[in-house]
Amino acid sequence: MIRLTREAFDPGEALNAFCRRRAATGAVASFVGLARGTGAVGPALELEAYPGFTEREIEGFVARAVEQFALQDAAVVHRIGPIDAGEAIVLVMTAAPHRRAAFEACDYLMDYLKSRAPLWKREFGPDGGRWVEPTEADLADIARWA
Amino acid sequence: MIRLTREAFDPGEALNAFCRRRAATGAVASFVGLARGTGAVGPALELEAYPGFTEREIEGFVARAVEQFALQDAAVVHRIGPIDAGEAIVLVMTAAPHRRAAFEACDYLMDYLKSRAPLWKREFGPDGGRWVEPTEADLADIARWA
Amino acid sequence: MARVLLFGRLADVAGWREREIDPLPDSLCSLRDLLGREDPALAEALAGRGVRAALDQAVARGEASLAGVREVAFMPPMSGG
Amino acid sequence: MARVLLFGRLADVAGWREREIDPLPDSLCSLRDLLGREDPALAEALAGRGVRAALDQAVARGEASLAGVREVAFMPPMSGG
Repeated sequence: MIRLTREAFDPGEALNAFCRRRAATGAVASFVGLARGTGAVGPALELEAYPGFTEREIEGFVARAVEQFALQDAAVVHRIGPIDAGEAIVLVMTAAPHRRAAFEACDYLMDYLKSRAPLWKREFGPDGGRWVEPTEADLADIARWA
Repeated sequence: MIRLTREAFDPGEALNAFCRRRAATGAVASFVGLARGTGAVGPALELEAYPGFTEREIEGFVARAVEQFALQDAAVVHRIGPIDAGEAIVLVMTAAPHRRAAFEACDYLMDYLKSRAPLWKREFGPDGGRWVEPTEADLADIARWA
Repeated sequence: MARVLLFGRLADVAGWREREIDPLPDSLCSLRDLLGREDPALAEALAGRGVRAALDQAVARGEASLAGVREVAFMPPMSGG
Repeated sequence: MARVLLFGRLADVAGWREREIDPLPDSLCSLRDLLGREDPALAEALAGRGVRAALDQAVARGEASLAGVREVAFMPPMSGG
């Protein structure tokens, strides 16, 4: 399940919904990315998507990860538009019979979102906005899975 | 923060509380272990602790992991007593400026809980109860960090 | 006639996010040249590392034909999460 | 006088989880021997791989003295999560 939302979302509620009615699932790994405080007024960052394309690309990637890691399920909730400090930007959840697959797939999906998913992030600071591109660390992270 | 509880707990609520008011945190990794269905009537499993000792041992281990991975925070909620299928057994949460540390520390803490924390788990199946000991996979998992 | 979309930094550099182009040139690289001729800063940005294109929401490379295409998107390096 | 606690599988094997022992022997290994003499199944379980002991809630090894100790715990291999 992939959801892009312009509204703030509740990671805990989404996690509980994801965990419900899983008779065969032993392990749910998850990750929440939070917007850090900037010290400036207004949103901490802004995310742009390519409506339609972005959902489909992420959906396809997640479906392949589900196969690859033999997951029972995976879900991504991603904010778009302006985001205030302290709000959740992204939530990734993976369900598997055992924890290793759940952890690895969650980690992998985050590496993908950071450097390959069609999303564009602008961070606002005291000096205005700055488009974020994948860092060296992000590129090294995604390269681990090749 | 370490909490052992005989009552069912709400992982989502705990996650939201953990995420709140974290101006400097970008990354929160978490893990929920769920009790799998057994097909049998009654609780799926039962966990025994050594009151006082168990909390202190886990507390100490978590505090060392916070140092080791330069975390901003970490928390463990662990059920004890009888647990029904579908209920959360354990929740581990780690907060860090960046996701790699959060993921690794969460993974590490779960490996610890599975094979080193003073807890004893009995699984109930159609043939009655069976005390669980760390599997070969659990021992290999914890050995990764040595 | 087709819509051309720019995302992220590319839209900021160009000063627009969406434009109708009529007629469309034959290929993706001709369209890139056309846009770049009017705006050297955009030309440089489009030639930058990691810029990708999609034709009717399918990822495409430079020589791709634009025949029948309704929407062309230029996308700078991606970063979510 | 001290309390002896057994956890997990050890308590099932012994048929008890908590007992007063008075007087306590000098050392942890003597206590282990004492408990084992009465109950060969428990003796075998206590000698099993990964069984650990705590004296007044601090992890201890076989030669540790029991002088002044109020609580001895024997713990089989641990497994939470």
